[in-house]
Amino acid sequence: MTSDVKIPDPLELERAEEARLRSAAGLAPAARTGGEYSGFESVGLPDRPPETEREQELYTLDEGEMLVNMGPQHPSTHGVMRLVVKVRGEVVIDIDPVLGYLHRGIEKLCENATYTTVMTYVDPMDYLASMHNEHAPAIAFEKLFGIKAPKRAEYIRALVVELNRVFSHSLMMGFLALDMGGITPILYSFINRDEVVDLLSAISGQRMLFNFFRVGGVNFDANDEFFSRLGTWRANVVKTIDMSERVITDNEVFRARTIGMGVLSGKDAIALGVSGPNLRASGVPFDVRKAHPYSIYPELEFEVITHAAGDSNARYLQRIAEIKQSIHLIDQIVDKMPHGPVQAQVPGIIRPKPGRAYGAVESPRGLYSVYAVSDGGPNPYRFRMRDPSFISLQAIPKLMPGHLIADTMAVMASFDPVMGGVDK
Amino acid sequence: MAEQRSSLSPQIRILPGGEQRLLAGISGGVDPDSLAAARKHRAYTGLQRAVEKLGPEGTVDEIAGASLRGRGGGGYPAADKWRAARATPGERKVVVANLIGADPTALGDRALAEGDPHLLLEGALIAAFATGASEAILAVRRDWTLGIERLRRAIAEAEAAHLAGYLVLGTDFSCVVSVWEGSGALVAGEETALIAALAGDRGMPVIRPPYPTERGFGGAPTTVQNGETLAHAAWILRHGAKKFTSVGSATGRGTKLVSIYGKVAQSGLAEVALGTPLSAVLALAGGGTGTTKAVFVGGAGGGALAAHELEKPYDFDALHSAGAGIGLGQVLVTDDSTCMVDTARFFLDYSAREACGKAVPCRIGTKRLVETLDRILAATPRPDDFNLLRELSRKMTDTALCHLEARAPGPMLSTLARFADEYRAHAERGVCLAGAHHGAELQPLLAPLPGIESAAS
Amino acid sequence: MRIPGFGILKGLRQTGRNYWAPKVTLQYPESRPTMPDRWRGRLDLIYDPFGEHKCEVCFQCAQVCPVEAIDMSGFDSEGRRIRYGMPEIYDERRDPNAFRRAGLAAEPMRNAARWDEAIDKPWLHGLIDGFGGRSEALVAIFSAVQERYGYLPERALHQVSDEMTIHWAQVFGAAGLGGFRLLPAEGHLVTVCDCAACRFAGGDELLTALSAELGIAPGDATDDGAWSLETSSEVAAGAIAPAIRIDTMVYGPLTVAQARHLIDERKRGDARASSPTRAVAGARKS
Amino acid sequence: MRLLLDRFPDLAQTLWTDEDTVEVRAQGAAIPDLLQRLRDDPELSFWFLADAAAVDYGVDQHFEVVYHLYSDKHPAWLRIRAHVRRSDPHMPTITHLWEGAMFHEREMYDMMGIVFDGNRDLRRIYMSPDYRSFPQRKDFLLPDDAADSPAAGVNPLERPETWDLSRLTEELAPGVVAHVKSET
Amino acid sequence: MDLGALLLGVGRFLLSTTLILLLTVPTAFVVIQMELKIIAGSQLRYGPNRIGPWGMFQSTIHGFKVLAKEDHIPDQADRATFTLAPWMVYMAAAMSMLVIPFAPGAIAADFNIGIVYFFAVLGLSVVGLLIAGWASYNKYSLLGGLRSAAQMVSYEIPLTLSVVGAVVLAGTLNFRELIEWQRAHGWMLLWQPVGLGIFYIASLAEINRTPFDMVEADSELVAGPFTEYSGMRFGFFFFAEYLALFIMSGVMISLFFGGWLAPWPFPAELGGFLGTVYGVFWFFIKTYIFVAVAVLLRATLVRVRVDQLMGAAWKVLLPLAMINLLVTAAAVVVFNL
Repeated sequence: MTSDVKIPDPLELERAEEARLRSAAGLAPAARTGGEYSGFESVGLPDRPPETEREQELYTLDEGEMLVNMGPQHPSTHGVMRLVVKVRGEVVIDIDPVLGYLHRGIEKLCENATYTTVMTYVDPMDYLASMHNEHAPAIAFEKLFGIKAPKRAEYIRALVVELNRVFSHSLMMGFLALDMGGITPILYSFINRDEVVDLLSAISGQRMLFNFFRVGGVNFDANDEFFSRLGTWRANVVKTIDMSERVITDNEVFRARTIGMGVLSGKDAIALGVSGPNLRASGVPFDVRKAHPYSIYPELEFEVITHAAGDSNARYLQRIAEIKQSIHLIDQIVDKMPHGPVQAQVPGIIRPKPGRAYGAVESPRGLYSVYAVSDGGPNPYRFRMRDPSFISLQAIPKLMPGHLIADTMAVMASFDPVMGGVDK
Repeated sequence: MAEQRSSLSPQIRILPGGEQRLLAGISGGVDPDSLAAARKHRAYTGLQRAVEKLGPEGTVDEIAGASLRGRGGGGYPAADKWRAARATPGERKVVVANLIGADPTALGDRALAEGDPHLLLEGALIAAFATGASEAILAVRRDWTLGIERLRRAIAEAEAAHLAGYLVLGTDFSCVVSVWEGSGALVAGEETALIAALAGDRGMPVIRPPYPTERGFGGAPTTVQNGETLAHAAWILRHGAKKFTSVGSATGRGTKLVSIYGKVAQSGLAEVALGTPLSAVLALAGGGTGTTKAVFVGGAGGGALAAHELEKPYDFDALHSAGAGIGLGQVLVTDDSTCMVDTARFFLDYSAREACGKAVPCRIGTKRLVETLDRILAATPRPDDFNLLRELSRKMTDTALCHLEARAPGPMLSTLARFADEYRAHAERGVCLAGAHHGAELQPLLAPLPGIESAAS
Repeated sequence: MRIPGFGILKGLRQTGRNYWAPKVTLQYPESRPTMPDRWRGRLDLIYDPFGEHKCEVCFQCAQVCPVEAIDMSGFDSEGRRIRYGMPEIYDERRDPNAFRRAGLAAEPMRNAARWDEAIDKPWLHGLIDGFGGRSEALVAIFSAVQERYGYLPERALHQVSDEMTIHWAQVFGAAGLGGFRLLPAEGHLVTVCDCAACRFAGGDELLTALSAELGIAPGDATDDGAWSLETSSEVAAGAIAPAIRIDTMVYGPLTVAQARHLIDERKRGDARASSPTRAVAGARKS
Repeated sequence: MRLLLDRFPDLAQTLWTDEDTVEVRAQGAAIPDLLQRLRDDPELSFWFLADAAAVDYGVDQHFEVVYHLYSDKHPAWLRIRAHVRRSDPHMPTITHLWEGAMFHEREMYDMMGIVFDGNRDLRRIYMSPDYRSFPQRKDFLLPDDAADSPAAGVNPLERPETWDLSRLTEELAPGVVAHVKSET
Repeated sequence: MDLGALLLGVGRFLLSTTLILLLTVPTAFVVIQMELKIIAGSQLRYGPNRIGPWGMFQSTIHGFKVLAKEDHIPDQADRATFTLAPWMVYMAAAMSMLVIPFAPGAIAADFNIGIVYFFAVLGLSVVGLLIAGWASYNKYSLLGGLRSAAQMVSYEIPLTLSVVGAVVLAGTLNFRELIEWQRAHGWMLLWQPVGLGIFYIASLAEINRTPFDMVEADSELVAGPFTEYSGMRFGFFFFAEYLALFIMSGVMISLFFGGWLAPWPFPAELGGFLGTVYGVFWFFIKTYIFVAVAVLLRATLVRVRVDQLMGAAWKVLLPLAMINLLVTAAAVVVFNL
């Protein structure tokens, strides 16, 4: 009674498609290999010959060494990342991060989204600094269209970005302590974070993925409910930060665990492309807000803070100093906030003239920049995002050899990577 | 002629008089079950003439010459529809005879199905031949069991006599005819809803570019034609277009089967030439008992005409301009004792209950209109109720998905226009001028209501 | 000035003091957080300004849902069952959970046994095969099933939906809109015609008289389940208005007295279970 | 900007600038020593490699690798665009200048298939090791693109424009195994 | 030997052991409850307040929940040792409870070598952890087991040495006599402050409490030797850990803070039943104070790294304990206490 029009299985389809593509490009048909190596507690040698020198070096185990898999579902925070650690006893010999577990292909997605909807795609990238994620594309697109956001919109952008930096840094303090066993500071940082997030939801309507920036301005104006909540928050933010600082900063055990741990020299930091607080903690005074001023930062008065030591403790102190600096910035912004419109006149479907633009922003984890290429169509032709934690993750394999397993977590936490951004 | 013991089902009573054409066979006592009896009434001569002499183009021209308009309520010229269906390429075309009998009070189609099945069958075959269809479906209402039996027997006989099925009359034209038992919902009478119901889906109308003639049942170009229209087509080909046009007005040629009921001496079915004044139509049913106050023409999708307008001709455009419509030929006669507001509420409630629910203004609009009328009847109206009535009706007609929704507010609007005092009496004083309700007399609760005077068209 | 123990003590003092500090937790179920008014995380389809439920149970979403995830029934604000053309007669089945979903106390199921009645599956399978599984034949299949059971049992509909691989919502819609009964009528079903013709020929007096006689409102059944009363325009009385239909026999035109006589006769007939009744040719033989 | 001109006369014709970026185009092979001189020259001192991105200019067009550099002596970003042929996408590596460029190059290899000669560890970074095609190329076809997938997306009976005669019979319900219409 | 005394002794022994065993689990519940509440308080939140008034039964429910959980044994695990390990750890804690001097009359087993017996039995739990680590056939458990063995062994020596100082002063190994000595000469705290410091740090390390809980450090070893355990087996480990905290605090206050002595000497001689009750009361007050301090430590401090842990034990605590012993011995000889 029923003829069987079979719906083919998509996986077969992809393979057939690939075979067609390869034969078209004249390449040999793909060699089918077994599933990629997995397994939780110990990782054997991968079933295929190592392709590069680095793999060669990593997977040759001499006596006494063991490969331990700090696998994707490891209890340490920062999202889904896997570290293949070559260990002899407790001492770490070599580390190779394996990424891609949280890869959603946001850049490809943005290529067929219109310029306005790109804002919603970039939010979940670095989910602890969504405002920064939106700020960079906003700058890049405004360069492409040649639109200037009105003054008040720029001030609101700076205000919201600094608030986001405060709660992101306070979370870093919590995660660092949590990874080393201290369970109280994480609670205090979340208290601070929730207050700031309530604040941001008062202005943007959302608590985490704000979708607040628009090309040529901002979505909403700052109403008085936002300013009243800002006032109450401003009153006791310093108190909560000091409270959590008092618990661990001078704590001898904490200092013993962090001082001299994961020392990154300024020269190495530059070579590795590390940026943001991690770079400034190694003594290099590079802050995009000062180095390549954007938005209204030229009008605000602040100086770049650096710490010479370059170890985990220095990175921790750097973040605390930056929180205080951001609070100082917020005060200035609120004082100088002009009146006026918050959204420039922008046509519905935006079709910029073909061209390229590069928007860079100082996010809590470093230089977060967007390189947008437009071909005149409604959606960006190429949307490249440089995530700071993705690049600064390369420092871990350089720093860890010689330390103990317990320290890998501590140093990782001090770099404060967010896997959403790393895997894009 | 005396009212013979015809073999139709009891619900149908043929009123004598008027322009007897389609009913001639039926009232003339022709035995519906035998092909031979039908042949004496020149059955299938029309089909022969079309197939052998005129050819498809010629048939369509003949129908166009007779300027036959659709009898399903829309009044769309049949020839144009056939020409459109013919023009659409497609190796499988379908003709659907709409005998759903959406409004139970309209008896025309049922009389034809039970009285003269061959006439209907011939009409369907002619339409199929004209539009190049290879399949004809007679969609009949499930309740008319007698009609279904007779139609099926007629098809069997016709196929035996090579008048239907394969290689009709020796030519290469073949058309398989089948009877499909459809549901009895009002909305199923609408052409695209009928197509959806045929496909086994929920009978709901569909947005109308593309028209069924381009893409209808199963994707094939489909001509949905009311049963009576096909009967007229067959009659035209049997007796010639000139004879057909001898009767009827400039805008509407030929006759229309009219079911007259309500406050009349003898309710039943009559065949009336288009253009005859309403008073003459009523006379056929022995005139109204008591003084007729209003005549509701066109059932739930029609409208009301006051007593003084009875001289208006019973014709498509004339009634439409007066806010009513022919519909399926229903004529309801009311007298002084019927309350206009209550009747309007009844028709609206009927439309509300039968709405398919697809178009939001129709689904919710009819409900809100009924509620508003309830409030008026209960003498507790909201200040802007009358504006709401007009506003909502205009929205429904403007955004109508199917003509049922477009005309649903008809009865209410026409009664509001013609019997505004009854509405005001109900709304302000809660008293029924027609004395139908014995609600207590209320002192005027509210200030005189705005908006009653500005009568809608 | 780094005294070794001092840092730890400072930390302890802080956590110790926090023990007595006012707590931050919000006892969620009891006290709700105050969301900023620009908060976009709230769904408010439910009520329109007049307090009436916005959803009109038009079942559109259920029909179009590819995985048939949506199931609904509803009563409007006056407690009447909602049937706007889209006769999703869930509620007609007095299905207890439909009542509950509509926020009403679930009435005891009338003839609950029959609602979930087992059906003769092979017979139905043969019937479906007979029609070649074409969805055009859906209405014919339904009328055959109604012929046999007096209504469309739920299992029959499910079997039709499975065997003809048509969406359940589509099958249910076609059944509902086709004027079929989805609920078994108890005992003798008296249908009073309320089409335009009957109404103006005295249909409503007939209705009031009959409901008085049987003691039930239209749409209900008598307590002993012998009679149920209903109004429908399907009876299509036409010339014999005003008419009523008892089970499958149509009687008309009737005056109130004749109607009452018919009912008594039928009651006595049941008592003797053998009386010949004056059957008027008409609707399908029972 | 002036300084740049006199240092590298050959790049003169490809110079382009807007309010905060200086753009220069160069050949793929010349990139390593160009960057080397840019970084080590005391006046220029472009010491920070901000970004290295790959752009695919179309199925029959070429690739392009774009480097962004920053120097505290010049306020503007310096953008260097290197042209790469699509037939054999090869580029010399710059990991010897900046170790940080390793992940950039691995991502470009993984996404676009540009091979960096001399890179110690050119493996896929996001995709699984045995993945063969390169996702961010313009001609990368996702098998479940609605337009091309076998079920051709969802064609409910409702959308008339999809009532294609030959296929309607299968389209009664998406994903439902079709049944052949009887040949009436 | 007259039969009566013998029977009386055996009866008394049976009674006291069952009493102690019955006492262990509730004390574990109380300690867990305290931990939940205090840590919550220090983190500015309420802690469990749903089950029972102020959430008091939360820990009891925990206990029964663990009982209900499925008891899974990994198939490659060595079944015999796998089941033996938790029993051993729990027994170590329970047996050491026998010798704790709750009150003058209420000591389960009044050995005259009480202290030595206590430390010997406590060492037993190290073996338990080691076996658990090896038996569960999981690389992390092995690592955890080795770590805990290294840690406890290296801290047992300073622990015992710090006590020897007190014993030398009091001249007895019996808890009751030691407390009697403290009644006469004032709390040992005044005589042996350094000993107390060493003892406290070493005791925290011995029972794997916060600064030294390297054994089941979450971020690296997931749960150390307990990773593969579930159901009631894990329950034994879980209760043993909290019971050990209670016992350690109990021993510490009896050695250094005068067991059941009230801080003020006024009811000099209060024999009989009232004296016992009074003693038990003070014993529990002091013990729970120290339990609270240990929990607060857990809330505040960060975990110490393994090598720092070992380094502290061998390089700092051991020499300090030696010097303290030397000084006490010299003081005893010189002042002929």
